[in-house]
Amino acid sequence: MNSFFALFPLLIIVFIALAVLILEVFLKRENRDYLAYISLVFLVICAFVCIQFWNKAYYYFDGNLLLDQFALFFTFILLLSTGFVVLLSMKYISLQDVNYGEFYALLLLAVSGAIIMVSSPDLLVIILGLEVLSISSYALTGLKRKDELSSEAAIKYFLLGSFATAFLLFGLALLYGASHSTGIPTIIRYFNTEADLSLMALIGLGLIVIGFGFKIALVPFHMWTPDVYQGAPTPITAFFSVVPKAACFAIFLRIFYPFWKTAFDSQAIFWLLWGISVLTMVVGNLVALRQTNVKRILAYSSIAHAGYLLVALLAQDNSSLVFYLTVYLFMNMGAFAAVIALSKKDKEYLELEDYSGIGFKYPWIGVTLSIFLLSLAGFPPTGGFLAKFYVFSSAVRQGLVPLVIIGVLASLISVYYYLRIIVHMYMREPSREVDIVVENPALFLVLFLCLYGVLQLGLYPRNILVLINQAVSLL
Amino acid sequence: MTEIFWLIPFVPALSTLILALFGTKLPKKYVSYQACLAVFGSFVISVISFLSLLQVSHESYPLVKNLFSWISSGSFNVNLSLQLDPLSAVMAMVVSGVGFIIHIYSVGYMAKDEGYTRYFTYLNLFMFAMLLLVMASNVVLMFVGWEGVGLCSYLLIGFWFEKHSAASAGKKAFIVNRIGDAGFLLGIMFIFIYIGSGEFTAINAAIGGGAITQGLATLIAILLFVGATGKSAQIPLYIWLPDAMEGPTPVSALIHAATMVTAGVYMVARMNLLYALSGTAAQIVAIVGAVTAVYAATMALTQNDIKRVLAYSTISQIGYMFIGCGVGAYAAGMFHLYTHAFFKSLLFLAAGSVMHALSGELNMKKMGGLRKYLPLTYPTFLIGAIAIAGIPFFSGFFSKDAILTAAYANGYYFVWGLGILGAVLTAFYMFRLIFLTFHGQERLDPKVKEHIHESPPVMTIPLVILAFFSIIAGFVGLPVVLGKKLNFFGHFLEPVLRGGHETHISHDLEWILIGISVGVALLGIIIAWFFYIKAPRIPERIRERFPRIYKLLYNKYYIDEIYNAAFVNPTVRGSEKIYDHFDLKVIDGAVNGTAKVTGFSGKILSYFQSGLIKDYALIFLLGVIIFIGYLIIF
Amino acid sequence: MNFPILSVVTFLPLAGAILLIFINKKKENHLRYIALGITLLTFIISLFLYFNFNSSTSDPQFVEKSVWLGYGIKYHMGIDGISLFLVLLTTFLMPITILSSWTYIKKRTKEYLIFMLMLETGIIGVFVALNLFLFYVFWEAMLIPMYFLIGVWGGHRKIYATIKYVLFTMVGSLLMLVAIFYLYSAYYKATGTYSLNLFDFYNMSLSPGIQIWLFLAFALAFAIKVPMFPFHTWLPDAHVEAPTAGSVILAAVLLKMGAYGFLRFALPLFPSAVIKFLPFLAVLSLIGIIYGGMMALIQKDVKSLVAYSSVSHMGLIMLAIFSLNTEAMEGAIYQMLNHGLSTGALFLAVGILYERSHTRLIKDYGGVSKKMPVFAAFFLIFMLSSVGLPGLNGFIGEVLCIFGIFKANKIFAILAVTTVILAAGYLFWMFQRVMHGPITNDKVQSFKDLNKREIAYLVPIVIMMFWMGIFPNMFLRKMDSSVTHLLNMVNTKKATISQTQKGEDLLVKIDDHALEEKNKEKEEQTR
Amino acid sequence: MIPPNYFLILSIILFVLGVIAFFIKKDLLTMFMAVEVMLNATNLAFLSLARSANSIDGQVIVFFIITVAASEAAVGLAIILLVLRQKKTIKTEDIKLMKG
Amino acid sequence: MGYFLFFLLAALCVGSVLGMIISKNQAYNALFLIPAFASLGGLFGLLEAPFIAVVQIIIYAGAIMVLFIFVIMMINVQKGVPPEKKKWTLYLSFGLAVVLVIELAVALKAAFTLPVSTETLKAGPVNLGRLLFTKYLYPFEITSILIIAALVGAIVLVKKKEQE
Repeated sequence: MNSFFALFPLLIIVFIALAVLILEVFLKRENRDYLAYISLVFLVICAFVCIQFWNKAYYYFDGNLLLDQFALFFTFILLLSTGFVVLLSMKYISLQDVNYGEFYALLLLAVSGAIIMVSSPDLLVIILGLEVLSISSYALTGLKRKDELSSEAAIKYFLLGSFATAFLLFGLALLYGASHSTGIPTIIRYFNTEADLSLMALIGLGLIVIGFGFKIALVPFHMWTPDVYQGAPTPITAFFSVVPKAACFAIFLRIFYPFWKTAFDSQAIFWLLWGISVLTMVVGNLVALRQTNVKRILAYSSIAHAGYLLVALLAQDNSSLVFYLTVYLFMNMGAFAAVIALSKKDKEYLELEDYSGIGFKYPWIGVTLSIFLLSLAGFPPTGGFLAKFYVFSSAVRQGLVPLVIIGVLASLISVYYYLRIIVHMYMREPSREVDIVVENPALFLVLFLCLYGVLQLGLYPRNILVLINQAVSLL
Repeated sequence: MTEIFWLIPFVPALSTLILALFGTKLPKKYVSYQACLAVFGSFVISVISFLSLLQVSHESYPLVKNLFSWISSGSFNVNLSLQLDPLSAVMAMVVSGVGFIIHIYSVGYMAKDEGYTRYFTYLNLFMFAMLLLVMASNVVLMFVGWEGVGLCSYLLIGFWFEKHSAASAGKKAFIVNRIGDAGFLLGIMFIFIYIGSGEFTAINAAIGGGAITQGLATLIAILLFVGATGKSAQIPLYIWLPDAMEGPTPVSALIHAATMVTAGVYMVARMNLLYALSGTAAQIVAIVGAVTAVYAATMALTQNDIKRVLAYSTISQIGYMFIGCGVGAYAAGMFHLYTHAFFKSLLFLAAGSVMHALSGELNMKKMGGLRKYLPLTYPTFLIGAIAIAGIPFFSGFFSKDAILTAAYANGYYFVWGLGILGAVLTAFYMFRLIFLTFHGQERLDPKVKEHIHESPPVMTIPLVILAFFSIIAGFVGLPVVLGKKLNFFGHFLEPVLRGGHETHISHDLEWILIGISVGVALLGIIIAWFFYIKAPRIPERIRERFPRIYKLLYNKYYIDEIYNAAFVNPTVRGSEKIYDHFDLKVIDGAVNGTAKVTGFSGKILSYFQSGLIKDYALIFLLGVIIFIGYLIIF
Repeated sequence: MNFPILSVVTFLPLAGAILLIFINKKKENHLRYIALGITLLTFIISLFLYFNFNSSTSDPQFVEKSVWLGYGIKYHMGIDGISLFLVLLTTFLMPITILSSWTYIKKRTKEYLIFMLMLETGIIGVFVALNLFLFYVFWEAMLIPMYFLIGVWGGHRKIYATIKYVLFTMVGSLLMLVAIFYLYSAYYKATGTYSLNLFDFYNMSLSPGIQIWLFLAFALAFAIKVPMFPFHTWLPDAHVEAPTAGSVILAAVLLKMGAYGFLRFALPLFPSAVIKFLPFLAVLSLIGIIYGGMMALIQKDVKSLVAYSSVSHMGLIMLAIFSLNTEAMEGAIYQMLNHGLSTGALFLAVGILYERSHTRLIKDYGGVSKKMPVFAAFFLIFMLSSVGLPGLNGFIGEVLCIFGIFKANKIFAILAVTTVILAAGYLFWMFQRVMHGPITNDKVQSFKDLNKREIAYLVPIVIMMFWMGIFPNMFLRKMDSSVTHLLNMVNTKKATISQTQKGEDLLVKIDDHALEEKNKEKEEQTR
Repeated sequence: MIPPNYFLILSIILFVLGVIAFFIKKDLLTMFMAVEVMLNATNLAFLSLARSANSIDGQVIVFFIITVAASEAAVGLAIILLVLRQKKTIKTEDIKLMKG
Repeated sequence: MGYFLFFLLAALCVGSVLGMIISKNQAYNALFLIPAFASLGGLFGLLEAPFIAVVQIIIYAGAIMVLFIFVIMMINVQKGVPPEKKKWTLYLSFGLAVVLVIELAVALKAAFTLPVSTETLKAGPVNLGRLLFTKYLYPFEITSILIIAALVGAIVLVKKKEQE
């Protein structure tokens, strides 16, 4: 297959983004749902195209594009989460006055950036992909133009994001200066063989980690997260909580998996990541305790989850990391779906107080949200438990017992705030009038798909594990 | 026919079961028939068993009936098995016989009570438990009966539970008994550990084979005796018995005079080899018995409540029984148990009859001169009093004399002395009771006087029967001085009570001792006559002269208060303190404190999330710098 | 055995719960009857376990084993003499609790029943799982329904109580999870294969230094669950706030999980650490006995009184377990069942009172016996069972426990016997204040005696109490070989460890073959 | 021929000046300018390192970075305008609705 | 000559950045940046990157800064915002900046000592173009996506509200 075909997955996404932009002009406001349908259809088509590339790990474009199973698996994850976000957005954008055709276009462009990231072994391309993702994200964050919170989130995200980008690029410069290349394999080889510039390269690597860590929201580079999550339109928040994280962790895997295997003494960066992982888990969960806004709670929870993912990275267990991400996709999307469900025209119910008594009033939302929260907290028999089980067990196998102990204690803290939401839903009498728009089939579809995913992954994830093992085997 | 004895406890058990399940739907008459018949059945079987036992040679004692293996785990094996030997045969007869009489009495006494069925259910249950205790062939099963009678005692004391005093008396009885039982249980544990079995035959064999040392024997014996002090109301655990008089009078007669409270004596007799081996334990038993005998008697001196006087007298009399056991004269102790069963239940029932007549009045100060109103009750009461006082030819005389003689003969002079002192006091307070109740001036409440009447035959006939036995029961165990063969009772029990030892003293000395005890009994009666008939002012004067002593005695040495202050209150207060200061503040505080600290650290951390872009960037930069710095330094 | 009976017993309630989801919530009686039917059916099926149980072997029976997730995570179930009765206890009590909440639960009946059924699945799962993963799944999953049961249908401080319960339990269980990971990885390192099979771990021998940590993690989880002093403070709160059925299940079954965990995991897996910590644990248990009793004495709330009495009783059970001899073990297991029945029954009794007057304070009662004689009789029997009156079940367990403790340590036994006194003290005092005396409260005046439904669910308990008190051998015999095997395992492993690994701080996997060789080597060396 | 390390030092100075400017300036616009300065410093570093590596790949990368900077500028200014429209201010300290 | 030019341009660059830091007026800020970027272009030229130098001047000093000024004109009202007054933040950031300088210097220390090749780079537009369309074709394509995203984002954020 030649290089042009290899561009297909990306091209489809970009093409449909542009098509959406154009079609928007011809569509009446009420018919904008069609844009969503079209996007969905092409996301599915894109996924099918990707399947064609499975088992054919080739480099294209001078090694700038790599469609191996790893990239494809992550592309599936990204497509799937985007699909969920599109479904979640359909009702939302008309209710919350974000009803622009550009919404879907930007969303698709953003995910195209993420796809670029995961399917390249070259840091330059990866960073360009990251920029595509970031720039679309900045715009998406500010899309609720009437909402002060939204624009505040956008400016915070933008300024801090470009600040971080500067560091990232500086890091790239250092790496480039040391290894004379931006390709990950070359850089790794460099670390393997030469050591005279190792400090420079190491710091370059460190700055790159920081740059990606910003997107992943690792403590202390996480400060933007809660505000942006709170201010952004909720489906976009859901998007943020999954897509950039998945993409950046894919990069981490690409960098670090070979990196751990090098002869180069990687202790320093290992312990740094160790410390960051601890900080992320602990700070994320501790601050979440004080939140009363559900989106902020989920924001901090997503910070904490980044910490657990980092544990998997440190445990050098790729498949469990990918599995965790997959589960995380379902449970987090599901949780956000439930949060989005609790809204009506120009009003979202986001305060914990609003959740009082919801569980019995809207049983399906209550039950599914509870299950997602329990999964996030790591209760069996949900996927969240199994994911944590894999991650922590391989970490113990690697001898990271203290880290795991901190991790489980942190997740103990998390149980409190997850349960607090459930407490509000089921154990408090309603204190405010909450009425929501219930006719939202797309959203319920997401809820049930996620529910299915969380339970399937918790009870019998063998097939997906086989896929994941294939995907990471070639790293 | 010899095997039939195992039915003895189970006849009342069956009756209990029927009454418990269907009692509320059965007519009252049927209930009373069934309850009485069940006990009568037991009595008949006991008699048959007794007779059959006489035909069996001594070597085959005890006859054991093994029903099934009850508990078996590792080295802890207990069978549900009963045994028949002279000791249990005598006890079974006494218990079921007296029990039967009291059942009949109860039919009259309780006739108008709401809880009629409940009463008989409990009473039958008691018979079952008591007979099980008596017939058990191992200590665990004995403990079952032991606890069972405790439960029934609780139930029956608190029979009128609407009354606070009754309810708390019941509770007190149970808890105090439990303290003793804990000791008993420990004793059982020691037995099982060192002997490996709880069967009495095995225990006796082990002792005979020298399997346990003297020290161990002492330990076990004392632990078991702790149980006995609880059940038999000896110092220091006697305190529940006076309060137990809150129960219906027949119950006091049956449980708290004739049968249950003597279980301790029975147990000691049952374990006679053990006590004999220990020596020390036996001495302790004797001393506790003796001290209790006098101590309880002193408290009886000043009480005005008929039943309380009788209760203290019971404590005192059981003390005598323990003296008997302690000094090695187990047969004498058992003999006193046997005679005491008759005269004490007689006294109680008669007291009940008085109460019945006086609409429930119990205070002697409000009686007097009842002789003429209660033509049947008075003589029977008098017989009982004479018996207990130890006037020759009445049953109490023989048994008490046997004990005191044995005490003297075995060298326990001090104990003997106390026994004599107790005898004086006993005679005194019994006749004080008689005189205050039946003689002298009438001090009756006029309202009570209107309704005064003698009890119905169903109550008086039992009195007569018991009075009869109180007179003649002693003749089965005549003093040795009259001829060794004449002590049928002792002779019969001999194969069981091998641990006893008799020191023979000269006939002269024995006559002297008998003389002394008769003398002091008479002395007591005379003093009582003098105080309460001849010169009724004297007690007043004494009271004025020695107010402290009187008060001390009247308030029962403040023992209840002391126990409360020394054990109950510290436990309760201490627990409250621990609960408030330790459980809630320290332990729970630590838990909540951890939660608070966690929350607080979250608060501090969230302070950094100030909302300002610059602060965010600053923390980012800080992170970068530390990150790079670490890489450089490392 | 082809029929997957354990799976059926475990998951039938869950299936029932799913069935209930599809039934209209307004048809409350339908829901109740279905739930009752399901639990009864489960009980009947579980009886099959009892009758087909082979008491001559210590191997797990009715084993089901199939691949599940790979990496040693298997679906592996089986029961032995230790778990058999705990399963039966659960299935026995479940219909009773459903009946007890027939009218007690007035709102959200459907959800309530669903959670009860889910809870049953979780509990049974814990007792039958032989794969550590499966075990942990059930162990944690069972928290969720309990969390809702307390949190939704509980009393005034329900939220505090339920969160405290969950977090408290999780502190321990998460650390235990880490320890499980450690075992898992140790096994992998020693053999190169993944396994979470309990029996594989039994055959693995860990160095004493590591055992200590692992044991501490396991012990903490179980100690909190039991609860042992000083981890008990969640218990009064949870018990007091839970609805009656919740308290019953909590006291009767959930507490047993901790003790079961010690028997099944902590003791046989880490024998050398056990020996090291034995005195410490025994002292804690002992403190629990006396402390629990003293606290129970002064509680003002009937439920928390019973809760503290649980602390005391469980202390005795734990002390017996730590005595490590047959009598004590069997006594402990037996006492677990007894405690399940008696404390469960006491909570039912308190629930019956609460349903009538909506107060749990002792001082609000008094003279109830007068109005409710039948109830009084039941209550009395429950109480007597709890204080260990001979003839009832409690006595057997108590006497065996004390005997076993006595065998191990006389001083402990002597102190433990105080439970006999304390139990009588707090229960009879409470009984006196609640049931006896004059009626002072108007509400009590209007009390009605038990109705048929209430009698129907109390009678089986009473029958069982007598049955177990009179024929304990029917139960004890089934435990014999399992208990013996367990003790052998602890003792022989203890021996082999001290033999082979003095001071070595290495992970060594010992199977019999390797052990033999090692011994041979040693023999040769000594020659 | 000027040694590339001169440029490197300059790039460090510029980068840090950018950082300082970011913290000193109080309006969003200038802060963003500061970020642009940082990006330019990065470019300088890239070029000098490319120079010492004697390869023109670095120049291509810089070309891309400039594109990135331009795109960021476009979106960034749009966002600043959005904020300005809503809040009528671009002072950073006025932007703290969300915190905690 | 080269050194002189370097120092001149460096001084100009640093000076104008400092000017931007000190100045209070937003318009001046932007204006200060133009010479800074332009001088950077010059420096790029010195580094034998003529094409990039031109691009720098056209895009940065030209297009981007014009955009900035355009925005400033739209802002219109601003009298200028005084620099940060929160002292501790200021000092802390200064301190951190100093540390950062040191750290980056340490990081690049190794690079300072690298041997410098004296060959001239063939960095003309042709060579660059060739690279751009061969080795860097893929990233080059991606920049197109980047620019689309930026355009769409910018437009959607600031366009007038749609008419219903």
